[in-house]
Amino acid sequence: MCLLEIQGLTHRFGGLCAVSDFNIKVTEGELLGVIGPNGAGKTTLFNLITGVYRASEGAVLFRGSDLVGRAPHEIVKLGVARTFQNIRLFKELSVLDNVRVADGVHAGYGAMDALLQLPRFRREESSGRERSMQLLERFQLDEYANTQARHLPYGLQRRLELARALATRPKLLLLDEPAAGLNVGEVDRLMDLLREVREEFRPTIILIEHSMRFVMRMCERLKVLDFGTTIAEGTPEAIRSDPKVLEAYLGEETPR
Amino acid sequence: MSTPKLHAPSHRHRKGMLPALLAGGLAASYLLPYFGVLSPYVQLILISVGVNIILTSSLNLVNGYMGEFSVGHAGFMAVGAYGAAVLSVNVLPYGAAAPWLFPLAIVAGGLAAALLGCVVALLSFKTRGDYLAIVTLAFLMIVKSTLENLDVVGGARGFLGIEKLTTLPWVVAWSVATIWVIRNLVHSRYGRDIQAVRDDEIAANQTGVDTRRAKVLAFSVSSFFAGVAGGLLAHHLQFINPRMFDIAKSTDMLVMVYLGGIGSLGGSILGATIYTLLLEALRPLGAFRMMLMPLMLVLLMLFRPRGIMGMREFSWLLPACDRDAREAAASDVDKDGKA
Amino acid sequence: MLYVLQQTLNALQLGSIYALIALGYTLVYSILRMINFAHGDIFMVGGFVCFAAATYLQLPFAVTLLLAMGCTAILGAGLERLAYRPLRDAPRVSAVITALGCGIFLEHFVLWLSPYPQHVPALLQNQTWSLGGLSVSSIQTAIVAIAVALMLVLDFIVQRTMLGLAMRGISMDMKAVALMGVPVDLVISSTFAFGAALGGAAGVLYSLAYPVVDPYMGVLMGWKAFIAAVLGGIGHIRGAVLGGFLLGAVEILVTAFLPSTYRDLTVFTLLLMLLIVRPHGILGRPTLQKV
Amino acid sequence: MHVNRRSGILACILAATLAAACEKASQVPTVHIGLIAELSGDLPAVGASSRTAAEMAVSQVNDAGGLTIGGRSYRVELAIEDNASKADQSASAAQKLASDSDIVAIVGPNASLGAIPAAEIAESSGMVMITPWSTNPKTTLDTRTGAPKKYVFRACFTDPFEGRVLARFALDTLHAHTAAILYDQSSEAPKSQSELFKTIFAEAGGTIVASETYTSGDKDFSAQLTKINQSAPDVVFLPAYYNDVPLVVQQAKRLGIKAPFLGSDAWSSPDLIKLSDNAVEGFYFCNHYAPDVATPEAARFVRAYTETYKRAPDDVAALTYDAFGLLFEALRGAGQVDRRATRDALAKIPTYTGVTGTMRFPEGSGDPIKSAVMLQIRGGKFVWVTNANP
Repeated sequence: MCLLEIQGLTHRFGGLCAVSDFNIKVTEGELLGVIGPNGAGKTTLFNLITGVYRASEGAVLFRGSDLVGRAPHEIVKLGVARTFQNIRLFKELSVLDNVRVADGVHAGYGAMDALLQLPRFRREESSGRERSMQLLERFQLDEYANTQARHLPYGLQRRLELARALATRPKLLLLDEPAAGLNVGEVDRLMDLLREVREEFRPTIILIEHSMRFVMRMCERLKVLDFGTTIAEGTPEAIRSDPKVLEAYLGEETPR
Repeated sequence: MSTPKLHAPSHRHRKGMLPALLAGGLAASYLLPYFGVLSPYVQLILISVGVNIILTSSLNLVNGYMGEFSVGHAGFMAVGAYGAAVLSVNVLPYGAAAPWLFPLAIVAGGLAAALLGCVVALLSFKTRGDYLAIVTLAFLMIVKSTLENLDVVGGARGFLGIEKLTTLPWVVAWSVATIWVIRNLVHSRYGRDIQAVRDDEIAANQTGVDTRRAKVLAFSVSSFFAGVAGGLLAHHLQFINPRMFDIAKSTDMLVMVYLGGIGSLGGSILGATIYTLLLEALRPLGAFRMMLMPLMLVLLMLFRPRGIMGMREFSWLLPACDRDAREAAASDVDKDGKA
Repeated sequence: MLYVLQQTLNALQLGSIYALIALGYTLVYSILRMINFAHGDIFMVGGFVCFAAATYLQLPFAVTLLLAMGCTAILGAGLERLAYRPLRDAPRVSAVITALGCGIFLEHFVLWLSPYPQHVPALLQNQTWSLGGLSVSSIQTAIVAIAVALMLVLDFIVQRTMLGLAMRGISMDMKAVALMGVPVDLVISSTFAFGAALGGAAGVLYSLAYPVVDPYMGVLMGWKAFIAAVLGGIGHIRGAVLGGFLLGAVEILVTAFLPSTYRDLTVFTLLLMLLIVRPHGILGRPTLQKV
Repeated sequence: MHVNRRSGILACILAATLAAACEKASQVPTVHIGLIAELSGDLPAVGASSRTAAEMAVSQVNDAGGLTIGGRSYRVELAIEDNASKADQSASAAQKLASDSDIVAIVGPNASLGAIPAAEIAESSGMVMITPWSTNPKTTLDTRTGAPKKYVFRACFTDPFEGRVLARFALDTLHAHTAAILYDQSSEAPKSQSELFKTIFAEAGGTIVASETYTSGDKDFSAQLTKINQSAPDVVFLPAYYNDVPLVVQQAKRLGIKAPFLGSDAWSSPDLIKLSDNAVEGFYFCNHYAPDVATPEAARFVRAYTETYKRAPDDVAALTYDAFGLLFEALRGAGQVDRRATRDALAKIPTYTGVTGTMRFPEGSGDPIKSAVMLQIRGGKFVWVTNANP
């Protein structure tokens, strides 16, 4: 079944066309990779899906409803979560509270319940806490639960960002270069983790990555962007030998 | 005010610390003056401490928890003071019924301030940082200038004829209520949203935080309590004047917030208490104390850049479940790298 | 028409003093992203140095101006060294509060020396010329001329010299510039010194136009100049100048054509509206939030 | 043993000092008077003048052998509290003094902003408070009922009186038909005075051609003055504090305003002439006393003050001095150091001749009946023009 369908998505910054006429259909449970040289418009694509930018043209149909024009937090509530290329955690908050912020999207109490400490607030709060703790345990971050996020080592920060995104209970997970800055061992562990996540949470994943090894091993399907347009699409094997892709990468960087 | 302790004796005692504080404080503030233990002077100082605690903790919500730099808190205070005073003098009949209607007047003043807080929050959607500081400053000047031009409330001559209704028990009740409400707020999802906005507004929005709602909530709750403090002050001094609510008043509050430490209610309590008591204790030094106070502030900032309690909290100010978790973590190795 | 011209002259004089003070805010802000709230009081110290030099030493105007600029430059750099440098890695707001503290200290230190306002003797012979009914005074002319000259000098330093290049570099990326061997501390110190010297010069020019100095004179002037700096887009040197002149013009023209009772109300409402339309000031560009 | 002996000696010395102290205290009984002054904050000059005059008044009494109350000679001690020119700090300073049973009465605060909250506390604690300088009529009144307060007095006249005197002077002596007004709208006394001036001047057939305002802290008045110049008034009324006056008059001169300025009692600092570079020459203002045709009391005060502090006294200093004079007189009359008795004696003083003229408190009121003088600045001096009686 089709979870996400993007039709004719175009976005211009001033005169620059960052994404032009982007089309895609993503089926539920799929893991789609988006690759392309720097500045190809990959992150812009994510920003358009999640509502950071409002698309100039086109539609983003998520489970049948158009996301264009919706506020980012509403889009999250509908089931789209993301991570960031350069980690963006809530640095002063504890590791646990980072996850609780995300979990709070589904909390069933209002401001008055909280201000007056009504029973509903206590109930919801402790179950939310419980859930977040379990998620941290799942990601082996529970021992850092009360540490401020800025004190976590880099690798764990990446992992926390993933946990935070999952805490919003997404149907669609957008990962922006999850392996950036990780060493080979860490990348392997991330791959294992992602496989487990897919088993357990069954999200549909779109993933931007530069590490070819990562993409080739993880993705069923790849889409290659350059200068905002799709230049190739297909299985990793097909992409690898596509002359257009090779050309796009030459002078920029060679696929690793 | 009872002295805050970082480590209270036993777990059972600390359950419901705030209600206990409220009950104890109220009883003490009624009984001690009754038996003549607290001189009117000490009572008056405690009233100023209480009013300053309300101001400081409410300003901390915006400046500390949300990370904005509002310099307009005195403006909200002014709105609350004038709102409450007009209501209690011109609308509500005073005399026998007044003590019953007093909280109503205070709440009304607070609501008027909260309403304006919402307006400032709307402006904060697009404007942030130093530009928002200017917005709040402009807001303060507009409030002050409006009050100066409003002859109905006395203009620059000030508003007189306010009944003396603020008593120590009322101030204790309101300051505990302020701390309780703000504590509940910051330890709920709304409070975490507010703090997430401070740390990274875009990431917060992308994690499902309704950043606009967080801003409106922070500004309105914060300005509500500033208004409450204003109302209490008006009924304490029995006289208000637009000049009382100038930038210098905002500066005082900023000093108390950052002295105590941002993002910490315990810090706000400490900051307000220390600043008020010190200012009072050094009064005989005359103009010299105004040299000493900033010097001490600068030294403190140099040695503790985040204030006395920056981003830390007394455990008795944490909600029960967070407290347990904190203890569990503390009994392990202390990985808490908080500066 | 004559009335409008006369008021425009008034606006130029007030605006040039706002602009000079605003430059100090914006210079420091552009490299450290920090609002130096003590700047208004540095301006006040400039006024008092001018008072002391003119009263006790009876120095000529040019020497007084240089002396005041020198003293405030040392004060500015000293404050940076003692109070702000140790906080460079601390949260930004800690330094702001420290600056606020330093400002209050300076005010009361001067207050301790002299609680009474002091008269600054005339440094320049004032002459009022009447140009077809328009009163132009030599002091007014001198103020605007000196202010504009100082702004040009600053613009030259920032745009054309190695020091200016280093300043601009630090404002973009302090760490990278440090790695390239630029003596960052020195550049920051001299930026503070330049900013403070401009504040001191403003203090002297102020004393020409308004020859009474008092310890609190920097408070309101400081806030207004800060508003001017933000209005123009904080961190932009030309923005600060524009903001200063604009604020002066708005204040004077609102008073000139509307009831002066509502001046503050009108000026600050206009300011709010401007910030709604341009949330980053007139010349300020929104910092593109990279996601 | 050694330790014991040493502590023994220490105890002896301590006891001896204590005894000596007690003895001294019992020999010379002391009467404590509180002073609340604006030592820091918006009005440091007011506070400084008030403090110096108070210290001088007290040391004069002490040097003359103390204050004779009920046949005994008392030393006078001053407890000085800074209120930072703030309302809340005035209240806490007043409460601090009121809670100290040694303090028999307080003088100050000077500005109404602080005097009004302090007056509430003085009244409720049953302690005399004399404000030297607060001209707001509400200071001495119960703000709810409008009845006079029992314990609150002032040494100066009130805004309505002064406004009337100035308006009459503009009309009758200066024969002005048109007047312009420039005042600090965020300051209460100037605002009250200007409003009264406006009403009375207009009622008597004059026209107010321009009414301009500024805000405390403003230094540039060119826009307002240019506007006033356009309206070509016969006289410009400027009820302003004396650190604003020099800036206004010099800018006015530069803009070519020829009309004379008329000022309030807040002009009355000899500094004014120096601060304004003589731009006030020929202008008029209302004052509490005329230095040139001074009473012996005034002459003596001006001489002593100038000798001690190397500057001429301003109105705040003179009024503070008179507030202390009134208080000393009341204490002498009370015959005992008691708050209530002091109040009764103060209210009963038949007439008191002080630096700022003769005054008397009418039955049940804290506002003295005293006259004002109009002065002109001529040849760099304050010159008497006329008297104005209530």
